[in-house]
Amino acid sequence: MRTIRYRDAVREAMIEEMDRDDAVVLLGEEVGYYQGAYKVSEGLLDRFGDKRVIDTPIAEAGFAGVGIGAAMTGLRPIVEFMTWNFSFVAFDQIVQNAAKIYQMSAGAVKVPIVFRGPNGAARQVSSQHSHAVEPFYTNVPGLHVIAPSTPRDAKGLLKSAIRDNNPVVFLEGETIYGVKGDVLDEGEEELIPIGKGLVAKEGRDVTVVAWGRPYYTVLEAAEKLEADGISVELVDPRTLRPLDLDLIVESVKKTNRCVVVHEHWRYGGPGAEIVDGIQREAFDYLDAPVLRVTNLDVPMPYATNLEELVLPTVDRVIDAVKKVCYRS
Amino acid sequence: MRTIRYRDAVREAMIEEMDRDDAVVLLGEEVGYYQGAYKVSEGLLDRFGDKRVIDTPIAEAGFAGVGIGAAMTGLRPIVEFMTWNFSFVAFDQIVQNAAKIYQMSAGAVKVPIVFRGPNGAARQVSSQHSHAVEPFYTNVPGLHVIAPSTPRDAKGLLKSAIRDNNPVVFLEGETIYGVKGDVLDEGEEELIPIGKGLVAKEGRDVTVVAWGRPYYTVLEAAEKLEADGISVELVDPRTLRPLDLDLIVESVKKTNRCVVVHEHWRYGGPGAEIVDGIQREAFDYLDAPVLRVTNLDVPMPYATNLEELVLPTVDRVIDAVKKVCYRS
Amino acid sequence: MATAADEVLSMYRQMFLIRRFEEEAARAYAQGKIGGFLHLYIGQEAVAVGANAALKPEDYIFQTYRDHGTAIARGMDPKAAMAELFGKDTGCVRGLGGSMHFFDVEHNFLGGYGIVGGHVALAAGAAFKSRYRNDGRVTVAFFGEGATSIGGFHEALHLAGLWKLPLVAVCENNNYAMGTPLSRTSPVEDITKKAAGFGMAADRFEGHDVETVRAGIGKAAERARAGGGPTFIEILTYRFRGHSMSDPGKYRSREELEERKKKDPLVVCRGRLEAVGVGEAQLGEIEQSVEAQIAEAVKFADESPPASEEVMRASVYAP
Amino acid sequence: MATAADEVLSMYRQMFLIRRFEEEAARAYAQGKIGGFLHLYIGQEAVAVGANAALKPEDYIFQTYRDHGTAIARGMDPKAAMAELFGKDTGCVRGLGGSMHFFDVEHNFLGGYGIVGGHVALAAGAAFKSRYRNDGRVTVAFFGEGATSIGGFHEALHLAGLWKLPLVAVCENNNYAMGTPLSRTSPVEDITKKAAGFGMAADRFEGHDVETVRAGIGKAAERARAGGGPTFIEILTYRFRGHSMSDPGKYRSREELEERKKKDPLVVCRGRLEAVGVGEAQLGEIEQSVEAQIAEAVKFADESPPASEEVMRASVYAP
Ligand SMILES: Cc1ncc(C[n+]2csc(CCOP(=O)(O)OP(=O)(O)O)c2C)c(N)n1
Ligand SMILES: Cc1ncc(C[n+]2csc(CCOP(=O)(O)OP(=O)(O)O)c2C)c(N)n1
Ligand SMILES: [Mg+2]
Ligand SMILES: [Mg+2]
Repeated sequence: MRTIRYRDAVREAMIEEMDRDDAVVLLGEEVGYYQGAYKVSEGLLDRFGDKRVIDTPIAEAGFAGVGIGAAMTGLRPIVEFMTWNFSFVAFDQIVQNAAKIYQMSAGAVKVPIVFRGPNGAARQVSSQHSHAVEPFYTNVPGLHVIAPSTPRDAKGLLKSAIRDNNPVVFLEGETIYGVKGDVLDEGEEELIPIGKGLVAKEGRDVTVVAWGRPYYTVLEAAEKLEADGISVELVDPRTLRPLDLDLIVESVKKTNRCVVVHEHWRYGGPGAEIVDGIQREAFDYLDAPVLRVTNLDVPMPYATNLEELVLPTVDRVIDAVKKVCYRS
Repeated sequence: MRTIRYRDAVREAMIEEMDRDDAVVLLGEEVGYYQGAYKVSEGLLDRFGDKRVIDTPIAEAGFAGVGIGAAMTGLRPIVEFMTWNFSFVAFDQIVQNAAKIYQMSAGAVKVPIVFRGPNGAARQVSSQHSHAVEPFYTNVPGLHVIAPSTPRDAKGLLKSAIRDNNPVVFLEGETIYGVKGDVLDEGEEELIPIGKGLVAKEGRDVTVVAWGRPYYTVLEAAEKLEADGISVELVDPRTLRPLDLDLIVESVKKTNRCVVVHEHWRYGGPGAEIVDGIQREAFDYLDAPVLRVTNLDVPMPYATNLEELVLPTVDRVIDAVKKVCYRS
Repeated sequence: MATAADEVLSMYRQMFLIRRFEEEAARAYAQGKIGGFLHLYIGQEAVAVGANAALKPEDYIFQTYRDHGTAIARGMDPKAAMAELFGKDTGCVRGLGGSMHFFDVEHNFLGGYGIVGGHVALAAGAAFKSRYRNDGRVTVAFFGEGATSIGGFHEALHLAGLWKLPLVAVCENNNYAMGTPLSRTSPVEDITKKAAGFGMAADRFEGHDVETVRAGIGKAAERARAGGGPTFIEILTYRFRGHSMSDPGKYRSREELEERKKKDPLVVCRGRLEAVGVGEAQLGEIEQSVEAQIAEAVKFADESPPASEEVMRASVYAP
Repeated sequence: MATAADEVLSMYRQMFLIRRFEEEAARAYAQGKIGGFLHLYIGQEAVAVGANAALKPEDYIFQTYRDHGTAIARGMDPKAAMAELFGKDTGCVRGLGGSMHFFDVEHNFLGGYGIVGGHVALAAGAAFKSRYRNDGRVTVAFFGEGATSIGGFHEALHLAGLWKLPLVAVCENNNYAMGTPLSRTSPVEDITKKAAGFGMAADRFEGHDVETVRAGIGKAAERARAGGGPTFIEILTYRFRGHSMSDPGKYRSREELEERKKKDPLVVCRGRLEAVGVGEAQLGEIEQSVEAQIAEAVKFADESPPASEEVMRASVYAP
């Protein structure tokens, strides 16, 4: 085992897959000469050259579409969105083309492409740059949506995503790029299966489901809750579409209580989908309604004091957990 | 009372509001000389002239943005998307600009604009033309999302939407444009409040929540269920954001059972949000898990026999209702 | 080796086949055998046929929803095409796509697309792959003049121009986007003016003469194949039917339509053939064989089994 | 009536004010008083100031996230600007927007926008309103050369050209989109080549001389006001700092930067003033008054109350 940062795990996955398959190319703004806006693709241009690491103009719909067309004809492009906020101008390409072409060709043409980049709020980048886009892409059949929380999952899942024959929406996080975690040693390969969740921390009293940045908020809250004698089981779905509902339900059947914590706005999305699945599959096991801790329902403000109010906080997680445990 | 078609109700609302306020203009493809792709704007060009009824090139992002900029500076544009499938190329304008500018100006600039057009499947228009877009827009704070089922609600809610000072996503339906229903007589004005649902049909045994095309599927199913001695209460939210959860919960507290029927794909969206709200607010009243009847999780196929499988059917609604009633 | 006359003859046959296919499709639509949107190519046949004649089998083609003519010119079996319109399991995409979404990988016809401008970037992507693999293929993207206002068109051609991709961007300017004439949707009447902004070679010619089209597309394809980069081509054409079956076509006069029909690509080509001495007998023979082919296609579509649920469910995610 | 020299003097003051504001903002950022993205306008001051001088108070302006200079040139109080950067309740948008999203309705500065190309259509919309209301206003949309590749730019200008809107589209070509030079993002080096495709008048000039800018924008604004339609203007300028505070600027050489600094708009303007006899004393006085204004702005921002939760909650939906 080695300890590396999330950003390095993403880079290692790209390097290993590009080493093994010359059909893999990376397209995006500033991914080459600039070494990546968040330094995720640092060194890739030197290693693979500008034929495989391509700086694009600011034209997300255009280069997403180019990636899809290239995927249709035999390449396996990785398309980096500098942040997922900028995927909205490419929304049509992802929903109408990437997700549909396998069906439109009656299975004759595959679209092996990965769209990746940081999702959710960074720090004080305000309303137009702080979107958590899970609700928009998880709704769409034909897409896989992956949101790894740790370096190990980021590496293992990105490798699987690149080898997968379907379009994948791969959600990273600017605020977790610096998080350190264990990954296998050089040379040891790990492919983490798409669609399998993980019990990140075992517990007895309440199941908490979280991914991405809130995953760490929950770990912090869990520690404080242990002190109060409440044992939290953290389930990380890792993949949001397809969702590993079985794993979540299994945990809830054990704890009989659940809180879902996510950064995306509360209306709909994986947050609501998970609750729907739990109340349906574990109805007779629930001792309390499933609660959610989410971003406040406002466009993200700039000021730190306000941004901290909007994001799911440790305190709000603790309150929700106590509530489903009927404690306070 | 008069009986008119849904399509005419939408037109009447636009005519009345354009008569009353010259800040209201209509922009869209084929809305003028062609009289509207679905004849919703028939006669408007003659009545208001091409200064107020504007045929646009095929540039949804462009004319949506023009509408937003015009709304920022004093007009109250109605922007017609020929169908909501084409709103995806304007997704950024709706999410990043229309929904944010009131906040970005700290409340100094309002964006009174209505985006409207047919939502969901028509008949055999296949994968790229059959999207139910509720999940994409209901997630976004700053937007109102309205999905009227009947001519009366379409007229009263569109009038309210045009007068509202916020961006409104107004979802009609190609397959219900021909549906007839009662509206008030000429000269009698009705403004239906945004955010208020309606008990469309009272019942005792089970609450069914539905809007748009499935609303009629449920009415049909309800009749058959009466024959089996199951009394269905149909709740039509009418507005999806903000959602009238109180009304739904109130009904469920009476019936203790609920089925949500919708055309949008099952993952997330209003369907899941409604279930989340019910299990939270009516937890102790539920005698069965809340079930959902939705489009199958596939891109819409062309062939009729398959399209009928994909859409929520009367039979699937009946099965779900019986299931929550533990009957079969 | 085929003589010039033989080549024209076979192009005439293709155009006639497309014309008759579309007429039968219209009839079947009226009979309720076809549903959804049906956009006919009648009047534009010389574009698809001339373009195909200028290309190699391995070249890629992307088209809009008005795709029957191009698919058939490319070599799609009319049986598979008609069966698709009928929503049958034997259709070119098993009844999943219908009229707007033909697809034929075998003939490198990479799809008919429903979102205006959305497929142009896909074509640029195929060209990107060809440059990356240096496989000598050319990609042709067809789109209507109505698409030149949308961002997808701009971004795709901006990238193609910047990266000098082996792409031929063909604007089929039939002067109408549904009911709206170009004059009300474009600030420029000569669309090739946009090519300058993409740093792209441009060409512009009328599309009723299949030989003119073949020559024009041929020049651009050669340029692309030789590494000379993309070309923007505006082809002035016209559709004789409405935008789709639901369009009464009130926006244009009968006179305008009659005037344009004088340039019917089939009539023009037939005249050319007669001029070089191809006799009525030979032409009649060809037309008969086409009639037989069309009749067979309709029969095949009629008798084919309906689209299958398993195929539908298996076509969402690839293994 | 102000003499020519007075006008230049006041433009010099504005440029100096912007320069000093940006320098203090950079310092405050280093001190952690400002967070998020901070894009400085240093080097481009003559564009905002010259443009504003050519416009009327009632004209509308839309800018990108690189918006401090334009907002201040338009008349925004540096106190409200600095307080916004500090995330305070007294900021121009109450601390909700920060550096990228200045807004000042009173001065018809209709916002700084974060999505490249996304605001150009908004500007066209304001111009659409002006044409509809015949209110004689002109709207100016500023965007970087990096925006000319994106669809939003194309669609907005396509519509403006088609509808002859009173719009001045100003491309501030500082040669870099973050770390990427124009040569790697655009197939054309002369961006005005795109204007032909929009059926639009075009102009192109260097932006280090505030008087050149004022004249160029003035001509376009007059054309728009007179009903002559939109103009596309490419202004060749340069930013002396990184794209944002996090950018080390490795993609350009020190030599290139030094070379361009010889055309520092403030130096050029100061020289012009001295040439026409404006003395050191008078200039020093102006600069002192600016220093005082900046110091006051920082003090004001420091001492202002933090952004308010009620304002945040009240700014989602309008009554
Ligand atoms: C983005 C988008 N907006 C609107 C439509 C609806 N629509 C379908 S075809 C069409 C007209 C297209 O005209 P043109 O590009 O000239 O092609 P033609 O039909 O003439 O072949 C429109 C507006 C669409 N399919 N996609
Ligand atoms: C649609 C979109 N894609 C990417 C970005 C990230 N981004 C912010 S600024 C920028 C460069 C813009 O350069 P230019 O347009 O020349 O303006 P400048 O910064 O030079 O003033 C990029 C890529 C964005 N904001 N929006
Ligand atoms: Mg056309
Ligand atoms: Mg720039």
